[in-house]
Amino acid sequence: MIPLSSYLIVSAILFAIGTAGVFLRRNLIVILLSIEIMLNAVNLSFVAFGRSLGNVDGQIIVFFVMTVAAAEAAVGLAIVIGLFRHRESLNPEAFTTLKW
Amino acid sequence: MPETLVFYVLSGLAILASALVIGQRNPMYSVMLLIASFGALAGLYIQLDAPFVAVAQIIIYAGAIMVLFLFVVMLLNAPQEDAADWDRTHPLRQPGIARFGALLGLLLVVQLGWALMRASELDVPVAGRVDAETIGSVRQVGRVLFTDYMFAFEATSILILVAMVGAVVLARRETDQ
Amino acid sequence: MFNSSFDAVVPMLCVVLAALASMGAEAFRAKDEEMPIGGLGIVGLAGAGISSGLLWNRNAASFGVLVADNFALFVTLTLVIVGILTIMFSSQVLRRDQLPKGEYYALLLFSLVGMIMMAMANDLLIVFIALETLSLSVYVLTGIRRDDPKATEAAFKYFLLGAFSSAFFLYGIAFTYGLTGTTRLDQVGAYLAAQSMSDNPLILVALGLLLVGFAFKISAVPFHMWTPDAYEGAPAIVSGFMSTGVKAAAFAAFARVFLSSFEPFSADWAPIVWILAALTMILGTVVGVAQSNLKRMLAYSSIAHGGYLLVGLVAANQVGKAAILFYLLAYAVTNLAAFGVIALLSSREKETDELRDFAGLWHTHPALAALMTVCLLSLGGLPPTVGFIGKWYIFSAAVSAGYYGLAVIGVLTSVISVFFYLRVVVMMYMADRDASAPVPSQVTGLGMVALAASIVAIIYLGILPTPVLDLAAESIATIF
Amino acid sequence: MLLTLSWTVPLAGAILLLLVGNADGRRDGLMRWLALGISLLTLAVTLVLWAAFDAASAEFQFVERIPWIPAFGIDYSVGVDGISILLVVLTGFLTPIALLSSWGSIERKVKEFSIFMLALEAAMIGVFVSLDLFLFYVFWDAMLVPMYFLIGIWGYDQRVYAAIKFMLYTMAGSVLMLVAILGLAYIHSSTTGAYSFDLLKLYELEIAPATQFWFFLAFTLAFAIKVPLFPFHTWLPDAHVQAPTAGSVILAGVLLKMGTYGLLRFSFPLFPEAAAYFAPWLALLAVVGIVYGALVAMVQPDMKKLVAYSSVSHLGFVVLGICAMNVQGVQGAVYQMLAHGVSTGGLFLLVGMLSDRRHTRLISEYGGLKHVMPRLTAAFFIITLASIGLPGLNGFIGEFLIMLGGFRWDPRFVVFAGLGVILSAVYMLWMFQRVYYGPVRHDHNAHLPDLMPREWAAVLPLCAAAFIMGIFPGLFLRPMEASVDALVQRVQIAQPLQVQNVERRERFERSERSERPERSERSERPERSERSERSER
Amino acid sequence: MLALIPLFPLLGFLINALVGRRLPKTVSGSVASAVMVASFVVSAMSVWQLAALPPAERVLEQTLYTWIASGDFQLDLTFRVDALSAVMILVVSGIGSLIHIYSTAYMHDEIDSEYARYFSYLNLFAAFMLVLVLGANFVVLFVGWEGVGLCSYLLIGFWFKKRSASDAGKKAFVVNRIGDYAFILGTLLIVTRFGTLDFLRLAEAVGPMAVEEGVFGVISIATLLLFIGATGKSAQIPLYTWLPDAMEGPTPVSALIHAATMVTAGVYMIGRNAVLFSHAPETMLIVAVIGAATALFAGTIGLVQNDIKRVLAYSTVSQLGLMFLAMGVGAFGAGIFHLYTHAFFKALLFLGSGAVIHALAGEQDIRNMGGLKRYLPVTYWTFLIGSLAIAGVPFLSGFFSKDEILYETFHEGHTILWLVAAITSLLTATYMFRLVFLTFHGERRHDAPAPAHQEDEESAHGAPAHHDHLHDAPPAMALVLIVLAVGSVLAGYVGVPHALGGHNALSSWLAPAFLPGTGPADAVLPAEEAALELTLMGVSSLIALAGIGLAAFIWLTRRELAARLAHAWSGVYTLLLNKYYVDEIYDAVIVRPTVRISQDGLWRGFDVRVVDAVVNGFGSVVDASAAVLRRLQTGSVRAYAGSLFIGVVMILGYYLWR
Repeated sequence: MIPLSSYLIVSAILFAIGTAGVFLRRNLIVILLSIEIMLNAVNLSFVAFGRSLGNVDGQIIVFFVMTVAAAEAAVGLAIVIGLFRHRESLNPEAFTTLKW
Repeated sequence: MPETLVFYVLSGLAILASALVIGQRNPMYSVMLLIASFGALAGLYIQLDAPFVAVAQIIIYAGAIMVLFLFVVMLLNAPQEDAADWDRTHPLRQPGIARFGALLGLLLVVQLGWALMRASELDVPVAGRVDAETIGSVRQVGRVLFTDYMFAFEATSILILVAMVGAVVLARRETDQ
Repeated sequence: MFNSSFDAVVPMLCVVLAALASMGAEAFRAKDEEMPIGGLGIVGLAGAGISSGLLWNRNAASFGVLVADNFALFVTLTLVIVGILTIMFSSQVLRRDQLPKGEYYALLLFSLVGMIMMAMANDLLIVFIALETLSLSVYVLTGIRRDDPKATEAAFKYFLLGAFSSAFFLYGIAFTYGLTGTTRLDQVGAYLAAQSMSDNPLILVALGLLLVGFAFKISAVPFHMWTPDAYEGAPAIVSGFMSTGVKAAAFAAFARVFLSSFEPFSADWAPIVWILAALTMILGTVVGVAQSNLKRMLAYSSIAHGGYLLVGLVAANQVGKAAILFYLLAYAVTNLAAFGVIALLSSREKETDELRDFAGLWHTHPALAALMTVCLLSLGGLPPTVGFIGKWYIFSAAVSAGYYGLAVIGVLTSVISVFFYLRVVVMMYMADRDASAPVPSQVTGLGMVALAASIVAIIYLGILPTPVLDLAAESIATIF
Repeated sequence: MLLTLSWTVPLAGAILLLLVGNADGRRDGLMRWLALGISLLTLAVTLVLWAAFDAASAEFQFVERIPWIPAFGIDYSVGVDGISILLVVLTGFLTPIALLSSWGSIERKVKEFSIFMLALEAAMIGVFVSLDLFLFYVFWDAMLVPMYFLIGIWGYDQRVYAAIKFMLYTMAGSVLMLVAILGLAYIHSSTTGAYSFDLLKLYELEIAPATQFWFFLAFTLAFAIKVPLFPFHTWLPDAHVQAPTAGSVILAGVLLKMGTYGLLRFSFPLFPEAAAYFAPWLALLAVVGIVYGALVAMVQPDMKKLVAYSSVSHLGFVVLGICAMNVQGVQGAVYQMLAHGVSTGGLFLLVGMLSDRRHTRLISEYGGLKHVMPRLTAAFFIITLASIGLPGLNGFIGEFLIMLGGFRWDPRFVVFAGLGVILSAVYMLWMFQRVYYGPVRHDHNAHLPDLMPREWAAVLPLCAAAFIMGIFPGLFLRPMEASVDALVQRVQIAQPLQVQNVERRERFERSERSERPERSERSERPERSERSERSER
Repeated sequence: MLALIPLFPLLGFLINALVGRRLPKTVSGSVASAVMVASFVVSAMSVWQLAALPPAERVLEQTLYTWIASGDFQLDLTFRVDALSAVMILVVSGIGSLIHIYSTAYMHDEIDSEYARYFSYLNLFAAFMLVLVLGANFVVLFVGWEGVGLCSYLLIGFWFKKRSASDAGKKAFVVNRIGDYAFILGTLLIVTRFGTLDFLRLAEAVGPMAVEEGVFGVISIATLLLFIGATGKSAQIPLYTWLPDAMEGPTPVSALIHAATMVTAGVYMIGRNAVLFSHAPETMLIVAVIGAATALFAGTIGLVQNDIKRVLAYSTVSQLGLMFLAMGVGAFGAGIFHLYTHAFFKALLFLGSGAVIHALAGEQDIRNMGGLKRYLPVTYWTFLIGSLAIAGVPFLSGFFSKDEILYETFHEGHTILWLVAAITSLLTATYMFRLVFLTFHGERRHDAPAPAHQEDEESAHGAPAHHDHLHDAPPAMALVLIVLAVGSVLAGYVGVPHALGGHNALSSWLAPAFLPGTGPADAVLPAEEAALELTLMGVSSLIALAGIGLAAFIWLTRRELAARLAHAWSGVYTLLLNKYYVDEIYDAVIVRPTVRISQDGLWRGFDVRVVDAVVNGFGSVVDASAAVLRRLQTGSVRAYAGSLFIGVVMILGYYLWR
């Protein structure tokens, strides 16, 4: 039988990959994808915990998280489009007018 | 132990695909790889007796959200990261923030792993308490969703409305000029 | 009168209806037709306020995940005030800047819905959804001036970091759920109080990750980096709204989660929050000193004020909890008015947000200069303004909990902060106007009314704070 | 009711002025007269208070106590004793004079100026009458704001720097006091179960020595900066020099007294044991300040700076008297506060008149003015003499009593403090001589107008006060006697008395007053090491 | 009634100060003189009343009101006349009146307002001096003490446009203040230790106490402090330097302040506290030594000075030294006696020199005088009488008082001090007659350049130039000179010593004042002591005559000898001419370093660079850290995320590995 901790570790690794992606990539879309990875990692935890606890709350929360992720993606991509309009670039380092 | 094998394959796939999402430079491929990763996760969900979530993962996530991403990638027609900045070296060799962020990511894994290892009660089989039928039935999910999570469900509708309005406000063409 | 299981939703519902109405009105608006959409919002908010008043002391709960206890209602009322003031300030700004009115008000109201929901949430999932609702609306409001690259950049930064941090927050929820089997705050609290879990590292991980989520929203150091950029890029009035409303909602949830559910672990989170509070106060004020952009300066000031609020949270005694509520209200009114002045003085082409834009304001806009001065003095915590009472309350909480160190850091940083508030005063009163600089626009109508009302409130509450203080004390008495 | 009137009258006046329109300064004259009238009304109120004051009682009088913020035990609580009544009168006395002095020098934004002056007066009186620490702190901080504007808007070239320095410096000192005040209230709540900021209740608290130690420091830092005690004095020259004349008059005349008043009213009686421990150190700083201030004053090229540093020196005497904590020392200190208010206020007034005429405050720009403006010279000379403590004028009584009190406490301090007596003569006369004696060296100075009637009206009361205070000190000493007595008793009772030197007991046979012989027996301070052990624990 | 004595002059002051500038000269002058005369009359009446009392109870007291009352400390504004102050008030109001009268003529060239100002100061001075001598306790005395200091400041600096005059005024005040500092400390010590400041009570308290023989106890310290105060006021080493400079004032002022009244305050104060001082023999010795040293020291300087008033000034210092010597050896009566006679002849000498200066339109350098005997006969003869009196020529007033001092000194066993005093007498006679001979004898040399202060026309005391036609003192001045000359001759006869068959009336009159509660000293001199006294008298008469002879020899017959001597002893001569460089030494050792340290060390150094720098340093630290910290806000969103991430990792790290 696969222990709960295995799932959680996979989830943690995925989460870490997501966070690392935010730093490693210089493409806004890929950064958004990284955040999606993080959310998915959390989802895995939820489902695993739910399974372990024996209630469906985990699954339902995942459902809500997906909704939120969709909403975030919509707004996020809209902002990205807006950014691209101004600068013709998707590199986050191109947007440093506001600083100090 | 086919079950274990499946777990390792799926999780390996998920991790590998996710790593590749951030590990190569074409956003189009990234999206594709992410879809692959989501697929693998959906497999894990099935293994965790959560078919509803697995299906939703495929339909909503891989189907809807990722398509949105793909759409934007194509719309903006900026398939690669800025060439000037892209020095073809491995991401980990990038100076500054990137390296630092990767390091922190590693540290995070270590921390979480350490915490998970130390928490002894997690070392139980994941499917220990209840059988797959009770937990996995969509009926059960539906009942809970529309009773206990009634309000959350309604609130989500507002969230989606906000996202819609917001996306429209931000992304629509300038008309009033 | 109300279906008992539905009661708590009513205030939110009023605002939702107003938001929907705004959208509808916009849809049916002929081009160039003036429509009092803001009025709809005010009506809705007033409804929310009245229903909150009716719910007072009834401890209503709906769906098991919303509780309209006095604490939540106090925050709701604060948010209603924030909302109404923001709408009043906005009317002139929207007309001048030709922003999409219906969408603007709808988003504003939706974000208020999210805030109220956050204040009332008794479930971590609801907290998360509420957080996302308000965040998404505010991201969009930040970038609502699409033609302004700065605004878009601000929205992007705010969004990206917000999403990043909410992932952490969510992860924290996951651990909490995994360990306690529920996301209901009352149940979590009961579980944590019953079990001895202090040796379980995961609960601490959960605690830490939840803390990160809240700390981001209240822009505590080192989770504050988005704040100055977002405030600078956003339209001044949106910055004002963000700095007050979001902070109030986030603090309400923060306080509820940490002071009730995670109360058994206060020995674990208090040191962290202590450090966060100290860092936040120090960095907020120190960096504020170097700013020449007023919005940015106010952003740092808002960071610092978050630090003072954290002090109340650390103190975690009766006084501290009440102090948070009072301070939130005090800060909301004051800061909103300060941003309001900036917003009202700006023009479509340029925001009047550089320090030098304020040179000699005394000569061109004596009343506005005086009002701004009162706001700044209140932010600096000088009597007889509400800011002084708020600080008094907060530090009093810290002292009575034995946190002399925090109190000392707090008072010293508030002195430093006075320095940069005074710089604005110096500009307005003691510098001569650059003759070639354009005269800032005149302020009329609703904006002026809102300003005057804020100032009256600032001074009135600075002199006779008793009713509100008592109300705040009463509010926390019911739940914690 | 009267006490509330004393500070609400100027406040109401300020609000009244705020409401009267004054577009483009067309009603400046009206503004001036209104402000003057209001300040005179305030003076009348304070004089009525003085007249109605029962000198025989050591209790606080005219007490009004209204619950204000009951959740915190904060009351609106005002009252005066023999110490504060005099300071209230001083404030009432100096404000009209300061307003009068501004008639010649403030030409722009008269309305705002008058508003700030009246608001300042309200806050200052508030500080002196507050019996509730919260109320006190409110006034204490509120007072900074109008002063800040007065310096910053109507000051000289470096006004902004000076104003900000003044504000931040003072605030930085007083915020620690805020923490200590909160701590006191908390201690009160943990012993009695309820918060209280009521001074009289807090007097009754038993405070642990270690707490006293820190709280005393916190309070005293705030007051030391305000005094200003060496080495916290550097805001003073800047603020004084840059402030407009009226601001300087008030600053020197009243504001500085708040520090010493605070020491008397709060630091010492609230924390008597810590006070006993710190008194020698405070006195040391005071004495250093006396000499230091005088020496630095001596070499100032700028008249206002000179007078500012002289304030450091004079206020050092006050602190010394307070540290002595016997009847003479404290009475002398209070007297010196009043005297300094009159004489230094007067000096700033007169220097201001000179600089209004010539737009410079540099001593080297003057010379031979005695020939040009004999009346101003005479007035200046009287005030100068008052300032250097010539017997028969106000400065002497205070200095003498302080030195007497100090001598009975610890003669060593007085030996050094006395150097101030010499040096004050040096710097004041040197300035006087360089400005007024000798030939007229600058052509600008040859035809300066002498005192005008309006200026006379401002100067004469000060000169008269200097004489009255010097010749009939009983007028002022008697009302404060009982209160000072009570204060000294309360501070001393708390100290473990150890009479080591019995020889010192035989003093003062002239004793109509010997019914209370214990009071004067300022016994030796207990061994310092022992005290420090207790306080630092 | 006693209060009237100082109140009259005070009234005069008020009149002249407030309305004087509008009054004609005659009125203001008359008012000023009249109040002085009135004061004198009241004084005389008081003394008459006092004399009527039995000797042991000769005290009149008037308490006006309680001045300072603080706790158990109570201080009354009390005036008291006893034997000692009786002498003093008579001298002060009497000589004062004469000087006022003299001044009406002397200052007549001033414009109205200045004239009134002058008299107002003069009246005020007299008022304070009377307060000083009438005061029944230390603080009232101190009022007068400071008051006369103030008036001397005003009067010395009367011609304020003259830089040197105002400098001298300031110097006088400041040096006096140094003495006052010690005086106050002494007062404080006394009140703390003996519980009273009243002279009589103090004497009662101290009387029974043990004399501090061989120990330096409280009384010694207190008396020493008081004495330092006295050295300031009475121009003794080391605080004498102000007095010669004070000659910048109008000459009658010099007569009033620096001869007859103010400078004697120190002597008076010691006499007033005779009981206290008697209990401190160590201090007494110091007083005596300082007195003698000052006497000799000033005498030597006086020998070579060229300014007529400076010679007199140093002579004053020297004579004051003798008085202190007397006080120091316990001969309080002798000291006061000399004080009293000195008042006459020194006033006379100063006023005489004033007449000379008046006649010569401000000329003060004796090298530019000579041969004035012919033109100014009244002045000459009165001046001569004064000189004889001060020189100690037998049977003039100075003779009696000085001899008593010498005798008492010798008698008390201070032989060295006696020798010093004797040499001083010789010097006195010499320099006084040098002055007489150079001024009045020989040929006229007054066509030399005018003194510096004449350059500023307005600032001179206004005498129009009348070089060609010298005239003697006008009637008012002449009258005063003659009265004083008569006084100088006769004043000594109140104290004719027993050795000469007199009764030493003054000493017995004063005795109760020095030892309260006793009657007059019933002194019958044993025969051998009378012989000793007579011998000493003879010696000192010889010394006086020798001094005069020496002066006559050098400056009357062989003037080139003086020049040759000066040349031969040029080092000493220069040293003396420059007053031993004491002013320069003070300047270099005390004044300049103090100013320097204050300016560069304390103000620009410590205050600005340290204290203020620390204060501003806080601001700079905040500024600098702000400048650094704001750079963290790079604008890069990934850096922001990094910051957030660090927070996460640190918090988790804290929890996991704490």
